[in-house]
Order: sequence, then structure tokens, then C-alpha cells
Amino acid sequence: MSFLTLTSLQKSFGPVQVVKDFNMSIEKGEFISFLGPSGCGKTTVLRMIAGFETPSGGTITINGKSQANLRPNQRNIGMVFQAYALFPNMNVAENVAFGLKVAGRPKAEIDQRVKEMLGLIKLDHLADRYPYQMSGGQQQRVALARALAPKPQVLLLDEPLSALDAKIRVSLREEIRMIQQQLGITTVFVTHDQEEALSISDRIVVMNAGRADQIGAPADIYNRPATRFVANFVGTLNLIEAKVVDPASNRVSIGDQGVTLREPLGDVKAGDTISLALRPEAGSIAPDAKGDTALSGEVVSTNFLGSVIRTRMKVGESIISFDMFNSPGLVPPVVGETVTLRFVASDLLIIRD
Amino acid sequence: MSFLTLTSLQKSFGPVQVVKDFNMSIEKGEFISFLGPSGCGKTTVLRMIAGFETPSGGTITINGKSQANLRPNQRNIGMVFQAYALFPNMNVAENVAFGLKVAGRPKAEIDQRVKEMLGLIKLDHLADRYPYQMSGGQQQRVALARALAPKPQVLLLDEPLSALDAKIRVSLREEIRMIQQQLGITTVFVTHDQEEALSISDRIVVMNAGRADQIGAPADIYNRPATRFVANFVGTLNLIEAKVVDPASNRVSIGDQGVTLREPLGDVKAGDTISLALRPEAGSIAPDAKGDTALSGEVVSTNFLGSVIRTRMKVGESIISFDMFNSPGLVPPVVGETVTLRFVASDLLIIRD
Amino acid sequence: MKKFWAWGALIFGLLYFILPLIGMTNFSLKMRRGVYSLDAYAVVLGDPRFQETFTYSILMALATIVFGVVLVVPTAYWVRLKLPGLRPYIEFVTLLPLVIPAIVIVFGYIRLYNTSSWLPLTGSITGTNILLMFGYATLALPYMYRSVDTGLRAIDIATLTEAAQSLGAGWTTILAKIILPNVLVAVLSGAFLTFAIVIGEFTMAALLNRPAFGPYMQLLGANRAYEPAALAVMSFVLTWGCLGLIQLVSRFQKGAQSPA
Amino acid sequence: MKKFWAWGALIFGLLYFILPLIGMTNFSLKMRRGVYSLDAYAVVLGDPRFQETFTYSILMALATIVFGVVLVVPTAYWVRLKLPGLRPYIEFVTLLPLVIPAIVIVFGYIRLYNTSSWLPLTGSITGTNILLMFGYATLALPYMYRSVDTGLRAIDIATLTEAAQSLGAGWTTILAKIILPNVLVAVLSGAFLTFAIVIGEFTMAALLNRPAFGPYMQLLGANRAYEPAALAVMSFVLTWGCLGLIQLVSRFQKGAQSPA
Repeated sequence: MSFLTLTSLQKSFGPVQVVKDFNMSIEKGEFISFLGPSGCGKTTVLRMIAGFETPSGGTITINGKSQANLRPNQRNIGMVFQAYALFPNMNVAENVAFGLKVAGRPKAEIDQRVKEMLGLIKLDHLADRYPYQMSGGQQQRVALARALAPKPQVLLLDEPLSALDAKIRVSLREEIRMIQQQLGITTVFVTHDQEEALSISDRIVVMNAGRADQIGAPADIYNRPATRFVANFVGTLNLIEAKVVDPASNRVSIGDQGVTLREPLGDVKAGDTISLALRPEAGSIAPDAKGDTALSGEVVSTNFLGSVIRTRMKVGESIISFDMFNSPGLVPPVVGETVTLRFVASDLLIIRD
Repeated sequence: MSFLTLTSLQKSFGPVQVVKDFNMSIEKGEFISFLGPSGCGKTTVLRMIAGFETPSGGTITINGKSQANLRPNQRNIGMVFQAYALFPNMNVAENVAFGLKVAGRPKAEIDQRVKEMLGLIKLDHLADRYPYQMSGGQQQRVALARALAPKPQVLLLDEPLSALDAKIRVSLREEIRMIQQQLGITTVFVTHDQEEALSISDRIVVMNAGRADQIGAPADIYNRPATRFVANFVGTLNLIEAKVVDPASNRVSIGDQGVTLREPLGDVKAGDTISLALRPEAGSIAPDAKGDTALSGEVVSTNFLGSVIRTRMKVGESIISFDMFNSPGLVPPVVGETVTLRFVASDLLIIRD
Repeated sequence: MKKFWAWGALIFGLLYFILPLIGMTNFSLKMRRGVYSLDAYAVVLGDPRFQETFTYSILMALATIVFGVVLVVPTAYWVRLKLPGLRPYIEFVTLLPLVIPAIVIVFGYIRLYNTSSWLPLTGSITGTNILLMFGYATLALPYMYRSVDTGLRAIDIATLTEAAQSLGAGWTTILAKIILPNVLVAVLSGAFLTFAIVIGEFTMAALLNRPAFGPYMQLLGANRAYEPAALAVMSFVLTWGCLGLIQLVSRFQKGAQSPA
Repeated sequence: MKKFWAWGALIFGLLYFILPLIGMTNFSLKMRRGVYSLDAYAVVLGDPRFQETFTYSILMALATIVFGVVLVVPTAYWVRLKLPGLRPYIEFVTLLPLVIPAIVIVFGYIRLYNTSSWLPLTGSITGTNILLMFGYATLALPYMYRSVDTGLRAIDIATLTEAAQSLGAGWTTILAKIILPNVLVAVLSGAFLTFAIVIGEFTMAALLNRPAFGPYMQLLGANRAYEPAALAVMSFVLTWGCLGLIQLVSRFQKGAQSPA
């Protein structure tokens, strides 16, 4: 049986149903991310696990025990907030000790545990600092230590990195992942940043309008999006309109160029229009590029983005973007030039919904 | 002679010198970005051009005319702010008309110009809306129209996209660039986002601690950073420690692997340590990868970031990251495996300072 | 926990506001023995001294409001924009009238502006009126200033000012077209509080011997039984009505201007 | 423009505060004919009725402050946390005492709690004192509430509360360990304003016939010349000293806690 189980979870605020029939089983020690745009209900699910919101329906079970009648301070759950939420009137050590003091642990044990926690986040030397004397990244590490100090059953992270600078965001997410693996603590991480979710998680739940659109490992989510929403939200994507030529042989045409798909087309007939998806990094215009499929088109723009150069070309009615890694010797295609993009037919996904 | 000239510009706030001897010549119709971290002085330079700050030293000349004794409302400069700064008590049309009304233009001309401007930003249909009824992206487009309506000599953009969502940020920056090219207006754009600066500018000024570290076209800045700061700030970068083996033949060793550089090593002797820089996208571990140089190392981590997979390998004392485009068939290297990264020797930059 | 607070709030409200009000209203209607009547109200409204003092106080209140707005709006704007370091001191100064008894202020004024001083304001009726208005403005300053200052905080005046400047506007245009329209609700609410304060003020008017409403109320309170209760109920209804109006205006304004 | 404002502020400050103060101080030192002396101060301080009323008012002020803090801090916290929709109404209620003349409140209280009512507070001295304290608390409510509410706004009480809850803390712990320490300066400044108001209040104490400092000051003002000036100067110095203290505490606190 799973460690943390959410069954038919629902939540309405007045007439607005924010979470609709949410189901999820999380194993002990798993790192799960809830990924979705703002308003998709991901934070509400987290807050129901923490006990800050009461579900309108459904059950939450942790380690076999229903949480329905437990108040937030009875659940033994660690929580880290976007706004750090360190107690401004306490220094670092007092913040970390707070949960243990409330639990009435003996002083020696508290001191020992605080020391251990500060070692874990590598801030031993700042034990006497007050929150306002520290950077955002340091504050968030203290918040993590504070949440972990009372040995919670589950760790909940509510967009803990959103308020930080880009470089600190990357290093802190790696630190969080490391600590989580070291302690083996079951963790739920809420974010709207797909790179964050992809790089840190065992599994990702992509949420859309109060439901889980897809649950899976990062590579699954990215490479085999289940819905148009997932395909669009996770990564950049070209949506290409294609006309069915021959359903039996999976033949379609994009503009006036024929392409044979790998996936069966399903229940369509010749002349129907279908949507295909292609990631900008899936193809290449290099003369020696591999791939069993090619599309030619006129370049409408090229954009230098730093590590990649993004080029847009027009094929039929669709604009297709593709990326090349920048290198000093590379001459990007010129607007108006006709280029041929080669890729593997299986990279063309059929978007159904 | 240049259209907008900044000569030995300086600015101190109390004892803190925020801008130190800043020089720059901007041609008519150019799109210039000031790129740098917060506190580097980029916004202060912009505000001195606008007249909101008085330089502690140096001169600002626009179209041959010194701006020293002109107040902000006498300079005929259009400005767009990060916070949109639309007048909340006026609707869209009144906001756009404000500058023209202040200038005392006849009503017919104002109406005509407002219509033209709303057409330019494609918001004709929202002329009667109030700012609070619009999204951030729409508000910022109105702010742009308002700034452009009185036909300013120079357009100043102060992080206009920072408050917006990622997707709107990309589309609005393309729109800004398009409008700027259409009107041919001299534009200075302040940002801390390197991708933004790289994708939109004719030239970029990378600022560091009140000075211009490098001025150049986007590809120049990215591919040939002049200082360690620029190399670090623009794009992700591996810094690799290398030992000089033979200065005459540009031979160095990284760990125990020899590499021959293209650039002359300059004034060093055998046994010296130098810093080399390599972009994560410069190399490839594919068996058929091209490149005259190779480095082998043990994989210490792989990270799935969505469109790219970032792998870190250990070569001598240095950790080198490299990126591969994700594709569903790709099997990323396993931690502990030894891989060989191939790249062109000229991609290895020598960082001097 | 929730129930405890709900009950606490209810009991508190009852003991503090509602029961005294009901008791007083009830009493004010009892002038005619044995039946409820509006006699007390009729007596008050019919008293020529009521009409005289009320009119005087209303005119003084309006003068004080105009003076206060002209003084406070540009000052609060300028302090926020250019002298943010001065804000604690200005706040401190605007708090002074709250904690210095009115008697001190008036006493100082009388000493300073008496008929033998270099500015003999107390020598003429107009002069005394002006002095009284100054006193009222001092009393009302904390409310007016805080109200306007809070209103200014709600808008980003620094950026709006710069935006207007870059579009060619001067200070007068900025104040009249950008700042004032955006703090109108705050100004109104400050004006209303000023009004209420001036109408009820006793000490200054009495010491300067002007025919204001406050002293009249005090006089009535000392010598009559039912009339002061009627007066109190009337002033409560007036107050309540005005506050309701403010709420209405500010809600309307919010609907029209708040950032979604 | 800057010069204009600087001059305006100077003239305003002179006319309003500084000149009257100087005039009054000067006058208070002139009790002994022809020379400056502290006679007036000696007379005031030596008066047993001064000592009696001042002590009474200080005790009443302290009682009012304790009552106010216990009432306001949890209420303001709870309203911000759980009933943000109620905030406009609560603000409205706390504004009422500003605009309802004190006479109305007292009159209502007397009618309601007189010897023949169901809660005959005015029947005993203790009862009357309690009633007076309620009245004072009502007067001080706006300042105390706004001060605490502003203090609460400066910290993110919702998230801090949830953080404390997730660490196992109950309501008492949260209020005592997290909320109160973080609004201490606000509470102090509210307490000081309460103190100043209670010390200076006249109407309620007079109507309830309690030996408070306000009526004593009024009495002195009506019958003597130099002593009230001395009293006014003293109360001004006291006020100024307390305000200075508050500023000091709040600056110290800021240094220790503000988010850099």
C-alpha cells in the first residue's frame, strides 16, 4: 500500500470547483512534483494535505491513517513556503528549534538536532543570525531545516524557489533533491516551472483545471505528452496542421509535402485535418542530419537566443520553429532562404483531444 | 556624428559611485540593450538620459544638443517602465493622448494619432478600457503606444518585460522589436535577462559595477566575451583549470589530457595555471561527433531539463557540463560511465583577468 | 475558537455601541410624558441658536477642509516623492495634535496672537475666525494627512510622476490631472472626518468665544434633559449617513479603478 | 519648487507649533513679577489635587491599555487571518468613536447602566471606574486598533501562522510566541496614544464625576493664569518624551528585525 494516498479529492471555494476528483498514490521516499499554471489547483491539493484547507470531498491517508479529523498542528507534516516564512523575532537556531520546543523535547535533544539540521544545510556558522540578515537562498535553506527538524512524515514544498534569483534557484533545487534523497523523505513539490519539475522529480503530476492531466516520469511527460495541454505546457512545441491523405498507410500531407507517420492515425478519413506536434529540438537542417522524414520551407525569421539559435520556417499554413546549438562558426539561415528540416517520423506526435 | 552620445558619464549616490566613466555612441535608429545584474548601474544611465537623475559628471547629447539644462518634461523622450505606469484614472485612449494634450496639439490631430498608435499595438478595440481591466501584456503595449505618441527622439525601455509571464514576454519582445524597426526610432532597452538582450538588440552593452565591460553585437558578446564577468553572465559556462605544458605550441593539459589551443597563450610559462571557458553546447559525445579536440571523463550526474539533457563529467579537478538535445530515443549517459566529449579547439576560450 | 470570537464580538458591540444608542434614542423620544413623540427634536430644530451655531460650524468646517486639502495633498505628495526620509518626522508632527490637549494649542494661540502682539488676530471677528480655523486644521491634520498618505501609497506616485514628466507634463498638470483624481476618495474621507471633528469640537470654540455648535451642545447638555439626547441621536445619524456615503463612494471608485 | 515647500513648511511649523509653545513657556515662567521663575510649576506640583488626579488618571490609563491590548491584538489578528471580508466593517466601527462626540457615549452609558438598570455600574465607585475605563477604551480604540493592524500588515501573518501550525503550534503559542513579539512596537505606540488620550480626557470623567486629571486641568484653566500654562508645558514635555521613546524603540526594533 502507498504511503500517501489521495482519493477522489475535491475542493470548492464557493461556486468555483478548484480541485476535481484528484487521485494519486505516492510511495514512501518518492519525490513528486505538481506542475501546472497558476489556478490549476496544485497549491490547493498541497494545502489540503497540510490541513490548511478542508477537502469538500475525498480522503487523504498518510501511512494508512486518515487525516480527516486532524488539525494542521497534529499532522506532523513539514512545510516550506514560497515566502520563506521564517519567524522574524527568532534567530536561525531558534527558528529551527521551534517545532521541537513545541513538541516539548528535552533541551539536549533539541540542541543536538538543531546542530545536525544546520550541518545538513551547511549554515552552521549562521546559527545566531536573524532572518533579515540573510539572503533569500539562505533563508529558504533555514526554512527547509526548520521543516525537517521535527522529523515529519511528509515534506511539502510550495513553490519554494519562485522568489529566488535564477542561479540560486538552480543550485538550491539540486541541494533540495540531494537532502531529500539522503533522508529518504516522501516529498511533494509544487511548481509552475517545467524545468524545475523535470530536473528534480521521480514523478510529475501535470495539473490542468483541477485535474491531473498526466502522471509520469519526467522523460515520459516530456516525450509522450498525453494531452494537448501537457504538450503545450511542458516545453516549447510546434503545432502543425496536417491533412490526412491515406489513413491505412498513415500518410498525411503538410502543405504540399507528404509525410508518413509511425503512430496509427485512428478513426479518421482522407481529407480530415489533424494536429501534429514537433519539438523545436527534434530536427536539424545540417546537410548530414539523420532522419527518415524531411520538410522543406522558407525561413521567416532567425533569432539568436544565446546557446541556441531558433529559426522559423513556413510549411504550408504552419510555422515550424527549430533550434540549433550556437557555435561561433555557425552561419544561421537567412530569411527567405529555403531549408530542409530532417527528423525521425516518430518524433511527430499526433495530438488528439 | 552619433545621434545619442554619452561621454564620461558618472553618477554617485552619496559615497557610492553607481556609474563610473560610461561612454557610448548610439546611431540613429539603433536598438541598444544595457545588460547586467541588478545594481550594475544600467537603470541609472537610462534615468540620466531621461533626466530623472542628474549626472555627477559627463555629458549627454541628443542630436547634437546637450541635455544638461533640460528638465525631464523638456527632453521629448519616450519612456516605458517595468510597472507599466498607466494613469489609473484614464482609459486607454486618454492615456495615449496624454502627451499630445500636454503639448497642446489640436483635437483632430490627437484623435488621429491615438487611432494610429492603437492600430500599431493592435488594441483599437480596447480604447475605452481602463488599465485595471487589462492584462499586464496589454497594459505594457498601451504604455508603449503612450510613449511613442508624441514622436519622441529616443525611446527608453526600463525592464519593460520583467513583470510579465514567460510566454507573453517572448511575444511582446518580438512585437517591440518589430515596431521599433518599423518606426526606425533610436531605442535603449534595459534588462537583466541575457536571452532578451541577445534576441532583440542591434548592439548590447554588458555592464558590471558601473562600467561597460563589453559593447558589441549579440553574437560577439556571446561567442567572444571580453572579460570573465561577461563570459559568466551571458549564457552558462564551464570554467576549466588547465596547466600550461608548452607556451610556444599552445599546449596545455586538463587533468592528464593534453589539448592544443588555437589562441596564443600570451605571457605564461610552462607549469602556470590558466582558466579556459567552454560553453555546454559546444561539444558532443555522439560517436560521430566532429571536432579536433577531445576530453574524456567520468559522468557525475545527468539532468533532464526538457529540451536538453545536461551531463556533468569530471576531468582532472574540473567539472565540465555539456548539453544534448533531448529526443525520445536518446539514452543519456549513466553516472560512473566514462565518456569522450569532442569539440573544436577554437571553442575553448582563454579567460584573462 | 471561531464561536468564542463571534460571541465576544457580539457582546462587545452590544455593550459598547448598540445598547447605549438604543437607550438614548428611546429616551430622546420620551419628552412628552407617557408617549413616544418627536417633541425633543422639534424643540432642538426650532431653536434659533441651534440654527445659528450649526450654520457657523458648517461654514467653518468647509473652510477648514479647503485649507486642509490645499495644505496636505501637495505636502504629502512631495514628501512621498522627494523627501521619503522626512516621512517619520512628518508623521510625528501630524500625530502631535492627537496628544497635545486642545487647551494647550488654544492657549498658545491666544498668547501669541492677542491684541497686543505683532499679528493681532484675536482683535477682530474675522481674525478670530481665522485663528479658530487654524486650530481646527491642526486638530484635523492627523486624519487628513494619514488619509491622503494612505491614498498615495495605493498608487505608484514615483513612476506615475516620471511617466507624466517624460510625456512633457509640469508639476501643476501632474498634481491636477494625475495625483488628485487618484486620491479623491482619500481626500473625501479625510474631509468627512474633518467635518465631524469641527462640528463636535468644544474647547477651542469656547475659549475663543465663537458661536459654534460644540459649545451649544455642551450648554444644552448641562441644562436640559431630553434635547441633548435628541441632538446626540441626530449627530449620530448624520455621522452614520456620511460614513455610509464615504463607503459607497470608495466602493464605486474601487470598482472603477482598482487593479483588478 | 523645493524652496517654496521648504519655506512653507518652516512658516507652517512656526505659526502652528513653535511660536505658541515658546509664548506659552515664556508666560509660564513669569508668575513672579519681573523675573523668570519656576513658581508656577512648584505650585502645580505641590497641589495635592494635582497629585491625586494625576495618579488616578495614570492608573486608569494603565487599566485601559491592558484592556485594550487584550481586546485588540487577538481581534485584529483574527480578523486579518480569518475574516478579511470583515475588515472594512471593523475599521468602520473603530472609526465611530472619532466622530461620535464623547458626550453621546457617556450619555448612553449613564442611561444604560444607571442604578435602576439591570447592570447598575454607576451605583458603586468601582462600577463607575469600570464604566469610565470602558469609555476610555472606546475613545482609544481607533488608535490602538489601527496601530496594531498596521503592525500586523508589516508581517505575513497568514504564512507565519501556517508555518507555526505545521510545526505543531496551537493558537496560544502562535499568539504569544509569534504574533505578539512581532507587533510589540505597534502595541507600544498604541498604548502610548491611549495613555495620552486618557490623561487629557475631560468630558467623560466630568460627567461620571470621577477625580481625573482632565477636569482638574480644565478647572485650573478657568480659575488661574500661570498654572495652566505650566501644566500645558509639562504635558507637552511628557508627550514629547514619550513620542521620542516610541521612535527610539521602533528604530531599534527596525534595526533588529526589518527585512534588510
